[in-house]
This record gives sequence, C-alpha cells and structure tokens, in this order.
Amino acid sequence: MAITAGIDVGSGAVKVAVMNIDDCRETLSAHYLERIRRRDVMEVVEESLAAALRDAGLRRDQLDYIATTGDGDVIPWRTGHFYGMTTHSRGALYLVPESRAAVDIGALHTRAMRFDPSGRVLQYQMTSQCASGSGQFLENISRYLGISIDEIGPLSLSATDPEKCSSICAVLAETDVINMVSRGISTPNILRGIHNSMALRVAGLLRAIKVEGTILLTGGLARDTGLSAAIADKLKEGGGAGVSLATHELSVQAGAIGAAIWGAFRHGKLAKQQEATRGIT
Amino acid sequence: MTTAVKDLSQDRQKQMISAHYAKLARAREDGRKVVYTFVPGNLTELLNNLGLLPVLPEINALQSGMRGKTGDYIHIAEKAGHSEDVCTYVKADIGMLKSGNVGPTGEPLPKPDLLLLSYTGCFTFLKWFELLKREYDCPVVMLHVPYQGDGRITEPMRKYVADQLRDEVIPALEKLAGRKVDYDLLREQLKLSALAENDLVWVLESAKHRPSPIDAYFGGVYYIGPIFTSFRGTTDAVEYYQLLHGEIQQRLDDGLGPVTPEGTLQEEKYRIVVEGPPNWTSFREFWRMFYGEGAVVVASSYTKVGGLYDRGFRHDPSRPLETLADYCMGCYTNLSLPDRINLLEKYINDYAADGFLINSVKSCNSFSAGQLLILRELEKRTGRSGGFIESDLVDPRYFSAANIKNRLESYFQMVEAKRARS
Amino acid sequence: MSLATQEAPMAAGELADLVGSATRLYEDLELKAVRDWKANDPARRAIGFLPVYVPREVIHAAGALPVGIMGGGDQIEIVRGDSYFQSYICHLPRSVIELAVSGRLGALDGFVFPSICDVIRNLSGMFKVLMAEKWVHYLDLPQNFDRASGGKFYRHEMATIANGVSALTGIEVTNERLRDSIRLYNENRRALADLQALRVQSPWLVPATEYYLLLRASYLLPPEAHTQMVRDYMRLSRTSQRHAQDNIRVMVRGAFCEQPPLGLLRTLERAGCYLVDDDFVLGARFIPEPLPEDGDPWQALIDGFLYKSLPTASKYDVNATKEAEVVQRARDVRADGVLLIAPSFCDPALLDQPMLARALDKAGIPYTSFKYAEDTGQFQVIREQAGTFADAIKLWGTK
Amino acid sequence: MDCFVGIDLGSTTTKAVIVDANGRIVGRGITNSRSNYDVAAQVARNEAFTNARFDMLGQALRHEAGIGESGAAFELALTAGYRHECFLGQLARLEDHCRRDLDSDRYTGDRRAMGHALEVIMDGIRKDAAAVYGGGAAARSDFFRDLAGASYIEHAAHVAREGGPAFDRLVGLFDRNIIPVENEQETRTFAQLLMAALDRVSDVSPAQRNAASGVLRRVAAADLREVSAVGTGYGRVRLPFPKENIRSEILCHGLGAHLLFPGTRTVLDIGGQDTKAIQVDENGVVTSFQMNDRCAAGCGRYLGYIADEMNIGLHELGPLALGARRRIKINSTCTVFAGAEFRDRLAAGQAREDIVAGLHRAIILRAMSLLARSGGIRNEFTFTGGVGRNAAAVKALAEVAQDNYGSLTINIATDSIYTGAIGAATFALRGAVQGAARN
Ligand SMILES: Nc1ncnc2c1ncn2[C@@H]1O[C@H](COP(=O)(O)OP(=O)(O)O)[C@@H](O)[C@H]1O
Ligand SMILES: Nc1ncnc2c1ncn2[C@@H]1O[C@H](COP(=O)(O)OP(=O)(O)O)[C@@H](O)[C@H]1O
Ligand code: SF4
Ligand code: SF4
Ligand code: SF4
Repeated sequence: MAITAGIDVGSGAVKVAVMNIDDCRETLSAHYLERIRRRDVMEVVEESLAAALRDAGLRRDQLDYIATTGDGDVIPWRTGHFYGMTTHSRGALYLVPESRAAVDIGALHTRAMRFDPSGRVLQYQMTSQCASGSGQFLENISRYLGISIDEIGPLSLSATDPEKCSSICAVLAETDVINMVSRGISTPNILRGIHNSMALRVAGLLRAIKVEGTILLTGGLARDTGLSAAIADKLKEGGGAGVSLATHELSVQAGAIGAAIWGAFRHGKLAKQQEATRGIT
Repeated sequence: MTTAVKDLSQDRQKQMISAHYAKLARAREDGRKVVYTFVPGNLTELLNNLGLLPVLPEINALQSGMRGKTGDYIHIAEKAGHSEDVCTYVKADIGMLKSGNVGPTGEPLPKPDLLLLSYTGCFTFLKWFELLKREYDCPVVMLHVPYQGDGRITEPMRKYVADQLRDEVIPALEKLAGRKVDYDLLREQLKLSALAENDLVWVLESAKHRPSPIDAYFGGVYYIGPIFTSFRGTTDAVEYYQLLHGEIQQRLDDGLGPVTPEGTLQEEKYRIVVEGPPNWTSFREFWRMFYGEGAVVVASSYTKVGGLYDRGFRHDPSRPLETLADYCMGCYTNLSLPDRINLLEKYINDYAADGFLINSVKSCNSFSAGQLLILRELEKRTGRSGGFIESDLVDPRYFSAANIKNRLESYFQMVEAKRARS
Repeated sequence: MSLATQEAPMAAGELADLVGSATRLYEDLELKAVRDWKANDPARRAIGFLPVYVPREVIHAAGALPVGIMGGGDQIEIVRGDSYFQSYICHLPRSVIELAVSGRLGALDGFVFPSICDVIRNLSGMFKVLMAEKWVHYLDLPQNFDRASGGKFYRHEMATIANGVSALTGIEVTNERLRDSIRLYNENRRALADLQALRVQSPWLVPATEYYLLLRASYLLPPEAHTQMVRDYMRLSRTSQRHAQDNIRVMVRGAFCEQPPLGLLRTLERAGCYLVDDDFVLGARFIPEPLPEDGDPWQALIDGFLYKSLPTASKYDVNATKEAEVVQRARDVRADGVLLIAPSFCDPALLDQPMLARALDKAGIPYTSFKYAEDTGQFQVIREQAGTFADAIKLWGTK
Repeated sequence: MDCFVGIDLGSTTTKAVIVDANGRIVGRGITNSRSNYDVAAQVARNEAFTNARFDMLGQALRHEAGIGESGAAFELALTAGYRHECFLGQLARLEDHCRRDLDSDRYTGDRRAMGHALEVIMDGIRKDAAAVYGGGAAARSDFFRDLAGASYIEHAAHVAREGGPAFDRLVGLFDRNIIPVENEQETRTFAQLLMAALDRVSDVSPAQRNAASGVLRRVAAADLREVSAVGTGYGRVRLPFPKENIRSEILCHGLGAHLLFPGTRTVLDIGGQDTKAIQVDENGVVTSFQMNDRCAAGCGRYLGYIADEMNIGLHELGPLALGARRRIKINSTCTVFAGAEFRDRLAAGQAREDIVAGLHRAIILRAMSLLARSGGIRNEFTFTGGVGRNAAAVKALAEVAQDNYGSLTINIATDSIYTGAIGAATFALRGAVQGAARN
C-alpha cells in the first residue's frame, strides 16, 4: 500500500491529487486546484499541497512518493517526475476505465493521446507555438465579452446560428470579437463559433492519432460544456463511428491523478528493488 | 467584353488528352505497359517509341487541384504521416493513390510497370518515387540529370546523361516493352518535336506585340500542355501547334488582346512578366485578379519547366541521345539561379514589361528558394517594379484570396504610379 | 606547406578545458580559428563547405583547409538573412546568408555546395551573385551509384574541385598528396569510430552535447589536430567520475543538414534519453570506414562515396535499403527507441520520415518524431514528447 | 474653405486628416476602431473637422481684441472643456446602457447591489474626469474606452473591496456595455458643444466671454466644404466610397512618410495589428513592400498584451524597458507564450526591466525581418505608427538598424500615427486637381 501525491503544475493552474493505492484499489483521497493568476508558482504549489493534505487528513511525511507532472520538474522536493502525456493517459484511465484516448486542453497547449488498457501512450499529437484555440484564448475572449469562464459553456450551448470564425489570433481576437458584437451577433453564437473552430483543430489532432473508442476530455477546458459539445459534433461529422466523447467532473485533475498513480507504481518497484538488494547482501 | 468562344485548338487538345486517358484506362486489356515519370526532362519520345504509356503524377496533382480534390488528398497524406511542410504535389499524389487513384476521367489510373525517375531540377522527385516505389513495388530506373551549377552544359555532363540513357534507361525500357528502340523512328519523332517547338516559340513570342494576343501565363499553361506531357514528337502535337499558331495569328491580325474566361480582354493596362508556378486550386479566381485589373502576362518562366526553347534549343534528330540529354539539362528548373535572373531580365526587356511579379509557392523549394534575391536583382537591373505574392500549387489552405488581392492591387497601383512618373 | 603546424588545442589536460575549447570553436562564428591558422602563412587558403558530404581529402590535398559551414545556430540574430528567404524555407540558409553578408565568412577563399536539396542548390547560385569575387562551386554528387556512369561523373566533379582549389593555393593535387590526405582522414575516421563505440557502450561517458561539440570541432580544425582532440577526450572521459542514470537509449535520425541547437540536445538528455547514435554533422563520418591508402586514391574516394557511405535523405536510395539500415543500426547500438527529428520545412528529411516510421513500426521499435529549427529556443513541446517517450519505455520496457 | 479628407481605417485606431487646397494639414482626428468601422470613420472625420475649426478658432482668437494675452490659455481651457463635454456625453450613454442591462435576467439576484455600485462608480468617474480635464491629472489615453475603463476598474475594485458585488461581475458589466457606446455618435452639434464648453471655462470676465462667443459663433458657422475624400487602411473596403477613392494603405503610408520627411526611402510602420515595411523612391512612390499576417507577435498589440499582463499602462512599458542592463533573448514567438515566458523569467529571478527590454527587442527583430524582405533599410529611414511613441522600441530599432545597416537618419514625427491619413488626404487633393484638369 502506498499513499502518494500527484502535483500537476500547469501554466494556468496547479492541480494536486492525493491517492491511496493498494494492490486492488486506487482511491482518490483528496484533490485541489488553485489558479496561478500571476503569482509565484512555488507558493501556489506549497499552498495547494497543504490544502490537499488537509482535506485528506494527512501529514506531508506520510506521503510515500511525490510525483510531479507538467512543469513540476522545477519542484526540488519531488520524488519523481512523469511527463504530461504519461500522466494524463493514466488519469483518464482512472476516471473513465473504458477510455482509450484523451484530449488535454490546457491554458496554452492542446494535446491528444491514444493509449492502451494499461495506460501506455501509443501515439500523440500536440499543438505548438501558437496560442490560438487554447484555454488562454478562450479566457481572453470571455473577458472581451464580459462574461465569466463558467458562463462560456452554457451560453455556447444556447447558440442558434453559430458565427463562422476560422483561425483567430488569441490576442487579436479582441478586435474580431468586438467586431462581431458590433455586427449584432449574439454572445452564444460567437462562443459557439469559436468552439466550433477549436473543435475543428481538436478533431484534426484526434484524427491524426487515429483514435477509436472512448475519448476523455481532460485539462481545464474539459469543464467547458460548449466545447465538448462542439467536439462531439465535429467527430460525428467526420464520420466518427465507434468514437465517443466523455467528460468527467474531475477531468481537470487527470494529470495529477495519473502522476500519483505512477508514483505508487514506481514506489512499489523501488521497494522491490531494495528488497532484492537486501536479499543479496 | 465579348463572350468566350471555344477555339478549335482547345477542342483539339481536349480530344488528345481524353484519348490518352482512354488508352490508359484500357492499358491492362490492351496489354500495354505504363511508365510513371515527371514533366521536367521527360523522355516522351522514347516511351512512345516503345509503345509505353506515360503517366505524369505532377499533372494528376495539378488536375486534382483544379477539380478541388487536393484539399482532401493532402489531408489523407498528412494523416498517413506526411508533414504539413513538404511539397503538396507529392501529398496530393499520395492522397489520390490512397483514394483509389481515380484520374480526371473518373476511371482509376493503371498502376505503373516502371517508375522512370528522370530527376531534373528538383530533389523532391527522388523522394516522390522512393515513396511510390514502396507503394507499387515495381522497378525504378534512375536518370540523374546534373544541374547547370555553372550556368552551362559541359561535355562530361552531356556524356553522363547520354551514357545513362544508353546503358541504363533504354535497356530498362526495352526490357519492359519487350522490344528494341527503333532509332529511325526516334529520329522521325525528334523531327516532329522540333516542328512543334517552333510553333510553340512563335506563339509565346507573339506576346511581344502590343496588345499581346495571348496571356503567356494563364493562357500559357494551356498552350504548353501537349508538348510538356505525352505528345511531344507526335503528329498530334504538330497539328495542335499549327492550329494554335493560326488562331493567334488571327488575333494579331484583328488586333485582339488575350482570351479570358470572360471573353477577350479589352484594354491591356499592364504588361507583366511572371516567375513561379500558378495556383491551381483557385486558378480562375487568381486569373481574374489579373485580367480584372487589365494586367496581361507577357512572359513567364513556368511555361519553360518542361522545356526551354526560346533560347534556340530544338530537339536534334541527328544526335538523339545527346539531344535528349541537352533537353533534360536545359529545363528551366535546372538552370542556375544567376541564369534564371538573366533569363527573366531578358524577358522583361524583350517583352517591354511594365513590371514583374513572383508567385512564390510554398511547395516548391526548387522554384522558391532564392526568389527574393531574384526580385532584388531584377529591380536593380531593370528599374521596373517587382511584386511578390505567396501561395501554393494545390494546397487550398495556402491560397488567401483577400491577402493576394490586396497585394496585387497595391502592386498594380505601384506600377501605375511609377509609370506616371517616368 | 603542411597543415600540421596548428598546435593541439589541449593544454591542461582537463576534460572541462577540452570541452571548453570545443565549445569556443562551436561559438566561433567569426571563424577566428581559421583566421589564426591563415595568419601563420599568407599563402594559406581555406574553403568553406556546406553540410552533409564533400570529399574533404581533395580540398586538403590541394593545400587548403576545409571548413564546415553549419549555419549560425541560435547564436545569431537574423536581420538580413530573412530578406532572402520566405518563411516556409528552412532556417539554415538564412543564417548562412546572414553570416555571409555580415562578413563573418571573410576568412574563406571559396565555397563548395554539395548537392543536398533544392535549397542548398539555389543557395550556391545566390553565393555566385552575392560573392562574385569568390570561387563558388556546386558539387553535383552522383545520384547514380554505378562506377561506370556515376563513378565517372564523380571523378570529373572531384577534378573540378581539385582544379578550383589548386588555382587558389597553387598546389596541384597529385596522387601522392591525395593519398596522404586520405591517410590523415582515415586516422580521424578511426578515432571517431572509437568514440562512437565508447558512446554505445557507456553513453553516460559521452553526453550528447559533448559528442556533438567534438564533431563540430572537426569542421574547423585540421584533421590531425581533431584526431588528437578526440583521443584526448576519450582518455579523459573514461577516467572521469561520470555515472549511469536511469535513462533510456535513443537513436536520432533526420538532423543531417540543419543542426539542432545545443539546448535541444540538453533537453533530450534531461527528459531521460541517452543519445547512442545520431546523424549530426554527418559529413564528418559519412564514409565511416577507412579508405584504401594505396592504389588510385580517386577511385578510393569514388568507391567510398558510391558503396560505403551512409544512407541519408539527400541521397537517392536505389534499392530501398534505408529502412533495413535504420532497423539494423537501432539494434546494433541497442537503442530502446528512435527519434525521427527534422528541421521544419526540410523536404528531404520530412519526406523520409514516413518510410522510416513504417519500418520501425514493423520491427517493433518505438519511435517518435518532431521538428526543430537551428534557432529553436522553446523546448517545452520537445521535452514533453521526449519525456513521454522515455516514460513509456521506462514504465513498460520495449515490448 | 475647401477640404480634402483622408481617412485611415486602422485595425486599432481610425485616423482622419484634412488638408486644404495648398496641401497644408488643417485638421486631425483619431478614434478607436475596435468596433464599428463606419462609425469609427465618421467619428474620426467629425473630430478632424472639429480640430480644423479649433485651428481656425486659435487663429481668430489671436487676432481678436478683448481676449488679449490670455488667448492661448483660453484656447487650451476651451479645448479641455470641449473634450470634457464629449466625455460626459459618452459617459451618460454608458450609464444608460448599463442600467438597461441591469434589467436583464442575469442580474435577478443582485440587481439592487449592482445598481448602487454603478452609481458610486459613475460618480467616481465623473470626478476623475473633472480632474483630468481641469488639468489636474495626466490623461492615460485619448480614447473614451481607455479613459473611462481605467477609471471604472479603479472604482469597481474599491467598491468590491468594500463589500459590494464581485469585481469580475462589475467589470463584466462595463465590458459588455462599452461596445454599443462606441458605436453611437455624439448627437449635439459642434456649436452646442462649444457653447457648453465655454460655460466650463471659469477664468474669464463677462466682456471676454462676450467677445469670445462672437468668434465662436463665427467659427462654428464657417463653411468647411468637403471636396473629396480618400479612404485607406486595414478596413478600407468597408468604407462607403467609390473604388477610385480607396487607396491601398501601403501607397498612402509611403506618400505620407514622404510628405512628412521628403528624404525618406524606407518606411517602417508598426501599428496595433499589422506591421508594414515600405520602400519609396524620391517622389514618395512605393517601390516595394512587405506586410505581416494576422498575428499579434510583431505588432503593437504584442506590447499592449504584455502591459496588460503586467497590469501597467502601455505608456509605462517603454520607460521601464529603458532601465534594462542585461540583454535577454526571448524565445517565444507567440504573444501569449511570451507572456508566459515573462512570468517564468520573473520567477527565475530575472529583472523586470531586462525582460521587458528583451520583449521590445523581439518585436523590433520581427520588424527587421519584414524590412529585410522588403529590401532592407535605406537612408532616410522613417518610423511611423503607434509604436513610434514607445521610446524603448525606438531605441532598440535604432540600435539594430545601426548595427546592421550602418549609420542612418531615423525620422520619427509626432504626427506619425497620421501618416497613412496624410497620404490619403493628399491623394484626395491630387485626385480632385486631376479631375478638375480633365474636365
Ligand atoms: N469552465 C470552463 N470553461 C472554459 N475554460 C475553462 C473552464 N475552467 C477552466 N478553464 C480554462 O482552463 C485553463 C486551465 O486549464 P489547465 O488544464 O489547468 O491548464 P494548464 O495545465 O496549462 O494550467 C485556463 O485557461 C482556464 O481558463
Ligand atoms: N503612448 C504610447 N506608448 C507606447 N505605445 C503606444 C502608445 N500609443 C500607441 N501605442 C502603440 O501603438 C499601437 C497602435 O498603433 P496604430 O498605428 O494606431 O495602429 P493601427 O494603424 O493598426 O490602428 C498600439 O497597439 C500600441 O502598441
Ligand atoms: S518541389 Fe517543385 S518541382 Fe519538385 S515536385 Fe514539388 S512542385 Fe514539383
Ligand atoms: S535543412 Fe533540409 S531543406 Fe534545409 S537546406 Fe538542409 S536539407 Fe535542404
Ligand atoms: S497568431 Fe496570435 S496566438 Fe498565434 S502565434 Fe501569433 S500572437 Fe500567438
């Protein structure tokens, strides 16, 4: 049995999961998310871990393994680090055991991965140096529209006549969006239009890695119901028979959860190794 | 504007092409062998001589582009692991192959019995056939055509190509055809090639008149069709170019400008030399941006990719292998960059152009790498306005109509302003 | 005149010093090393050559120093180079032009552009326009690998180079001189082969960046000085206190022309990958085996190129052998996986990838692919990819 | 007076310039073009006419007896009063929109609290405005959105802290309702506004006031006849002008720069959303040009985004960067990634000034690449567009240009933001002259 923490340091938020893992069961004891909002990242990390441990009723020294992911390799007191796609895949599998692929849409990057039933990443695709269509992009747009992030999804879902918008710069979007408003296009239609164009890119990534079966949305934007609806529609359009999209209320924690589980795995391995060497000497 | 009338030559070309596709469709039943090969440095005479049927993957890609299919094809190729960055002709071809290899007539094209890699002027050709080789698992024969790095064809270069033709290419073709090359026939074919070449040059040079009776780019791409593809060295081609010659002579006599999709162009406002291939996916739209402003292309380098004849080269029946070697090495894409600059400079002067324009296509490094230097040099040497636009051959994602129109408008206004001053 | 007068770059005998001097050579975009070398004798000449392969022996035998031009990496700001290239052309030629128009290549008396791709080919023409006062030659390496035709043509091409360089140095390339040069470069081949063997055996003794810097040094140093440097390095590294880490072993393919920045190599190592084989600075070991040191030296070079050179994307693959080679090589160096990397917009490398990928798939060798540019400064995505790749192998092993 | 109007419909700002029959610039107007292009063009044009009338007014006042020595100060006060009036007009419309918005379902829960907060905020803005136009504070910008926005946010933050509605909610109210306000125009005439402004000028005797009001009336009634207008800029196709009265922004910029500095051979314009590099000949005719794509990296908005990230005003960015000591190379191209890199570097302990200077250098290097593509830099080199107001950008530009192209004259004009409009107005004048000659 192992008690482990997974810390996912993103560019928008820090996520922490504390897990209790024994041979047959993985239990999530606590999770915590804190947005960074222009603060010192290490401070936010400390704060979040403390909060998660408090919720789990644990002390830090009770942790067997602290696994980081994302940008967490800057944390000096980690036990080990796993890379984002490794952890998101495992996290996805934990949250939705039948999932075979995940799309992680975070503040700056989007990545799609396909994995096998053991969580092993088989193929992946990432967007690179342009923030168009990222979480930050959507956040900017919601700011120009004067709505809060949580309103985005529901509003988008109420769209009747989505506006067509193709590749928009995340920064210059301001002009485009204000322009649309001036042309009398309603907020839901703008949002859904943007969701559609984001979905097109996501569908492209997914197609590139040849997904089949259930895809779980992970990352911050998994909470955006408008986006997930748009992606689901795009997948259907693309003749995506045999493909279905899932979300989970803890999707945003997938990376942290995955890290914690792999931490336990490595912990077990290391312990065995130690035993083995002890046996020899 | 008068309404467009179908010219006889145009019909003739259509017939020739559909007859060729019909032959391809029947190739298997007729027991004819099929050879895939490229446009620059193509050995059409040899293939015809042996009764082999050529398929030109570049032409397939181009035609798929005009029929609006390449978006999907490219997508399929990228899905199969090809990068977004590479030549879209290759990807369009791979995509087409993976979609059943259906040609422009709606029938599947026959598989190649041999890939004839006459590698002139573009490294991508090598990769292209490496890829096809893995799809078809048929033999490839390689003709390495050396580059005119120093701006001329030397004797060892000529010998190298002729040797390869004699010792490797011809034996491979003969083996496939099951018969020997008929050299008397070959000489006859080369004579016919030269005849058609004479008329082609006359037609292209008719643009020196004012107003020009032709558009040497948008019209030009149709004029080069037969001679760049499967018809060089045939009576069909000779007759086509005679017909075309007559028609253009008529336009000249009538003082008419070039034909456009919307009829004869009424006023020749700008005479332009163009470097670089056109865009095929929005060919009409692209063309309209020119004739809509009264711009006529009087000379272009693209119409020289399958053979450069206006500097005097003609196929010479008396030295068949050497003349084929010279032809291969003389195509526009095999010229050194300084030589390309010289040629364009000459066009600008000889055709009394108001300016020159480069359409830089993302796909083609052979054309595009160095075009900005060409632009600067030409501006310096001719004092005329240079314009630069960017698009792609067959990737619809890289044709931004608004952007190109904006640039072209600014460019024509620039030419106008400059002319008003001088 | 002898090229051997350059004192060995080794002083203190410390590993750090040696790596430091290799680093200085790498950073020497002004070609100070070449200027210094030339300053010793006003008759000396130096010839620049572009990536992948040129027969350095021929230049050397004509009494000139062959100097590799590998672009400016991430060390120069491109200000004027962009005026020559559109955004969809790889980065290398723009930094080469930047080096040229800013006068940094002034120490070179001539340039050889081997046939690699259309970009380099056209770049040779651009040099002819921009540097009309210098000797600029396009070396058309045969793509026909037959002694009778390709071989004959290549002999001619080499003769053109020999004549061109001789005209600058006043030294004729005799068979004797050429054999001497082959001998010197053979020594270098042996040293590099040993270094490669050491790396396969104990990758922690030869970090990727150091290996890379050593290779790069061969493009600025006379061959004997470089051979010495490699030998010294191996001796020092073997006795160093370096330990193995929990890393996977990877092989890299696709970086034969535009070079990845050092930061990228570091990123790969930090993400948990040991590089046990790669194709960086490929021209330094394009013909890995020593060539015959007697008989017709020209034929030795011809056969070396036609029959013994490594497969790479810029070379036409007659019999579709590249796949088999990649798989075999990966097994030989005991690579856990392969990184198929390529410079953005590099047609040869990128068009090769699907072929290699398919072969690796078939052979069950894990691989991943990504693009870079010589001035890439952001390694986040690359780190993620390489890290995930390493994670997968560490957690599950290679099938 | 015959007026020839040039309108430059930029992506960020819309500029209008009026020249008289001699080509002299008599009026300038500028507004935000973030919303409706037609309205923006109309507003800029009106402002330019207003400006032209103020120009006439200034001259008239100088000659008018009874106002005497204090003429200049009086004119200043009058201008401020005029602006203040306009500001209050817009503010009233903003308040109106907000109030109507508060009736929507969105606010069923906290309508009263929001209404109350709005009142407090509006009062605060009005006070701030009085200080600004009374000469007691520096204006952050010329635009209502920026001015009112900054003030609104400050007061909203205060209200939220004091237990009012959440800050995000209050800001959302502003963001939503500012857009329609920008699309509406002032309904009062020039004369009405001017008279109202006169009432705001405190320091005048009744006699002076009397004398002045005569002049004001005369100027307000003066006949400014728009003979022709030429439109240019990013949004030019949206202008309701005939085709021959629309010119490419490249040509207008080239000509404008030539008019400002006749020796100009190379022009660099870094605007809010696009960057242009232009080569012109000795007559101001464009010989070659390059423009960038719709990507914020490399144009003014890049710096604007960074300023927003840092929570400082755009005008503070340049001075901050000038304090740099070390050169830093920014690795990210994308604006958003650069913002993240900025935070990473700060966290890694690098100095703010150094990073900000690196960001300035990055944008200049991107411009250099564009310049290179258009044919390099030739002497004289004129730098136009909004980023020309940023001293650190200018410094970086001068350094890089010097290092790579040798010693150069670099022109920067205070009027440089109007360059395109000046070119357009001159085209309007020339077109009218030619048209007249032809008839
Ligand atoms: N309900 C929501 N609707 C839309 N976007 C959301 C929502 N909740 C969070 N986000 C966005 O998710 C992003 C953060 O996601 P996360 O996966 O934590 O990114 P990272 O790992 O890069 O920090 C932010 O950009 C945030 O704006
Ligand atoms: N005072 C200032 N200090 C620094 N930068 C400024 C200032 N004023 C404007 N700018 C910059 O100028 C840009 C707007 O330039 P402008 O030429 O008006 O753009 P456009 O023509 O595209 O509308 C802004 O994005 C901003 O970066
Ligand atoms: S690179 Fe150019 S010449 Fe080569 S295949 Fe592509 S389009 Fe044709
Ligand atoms: S990086 Fe690739 S495309 Fe660029 S010059 Fe080298 S081989 Fe050619
Ligand atoms: S378009 Fe916008 S989001 Fe994309 S790279 Fe440019 S600045 Fe970044």
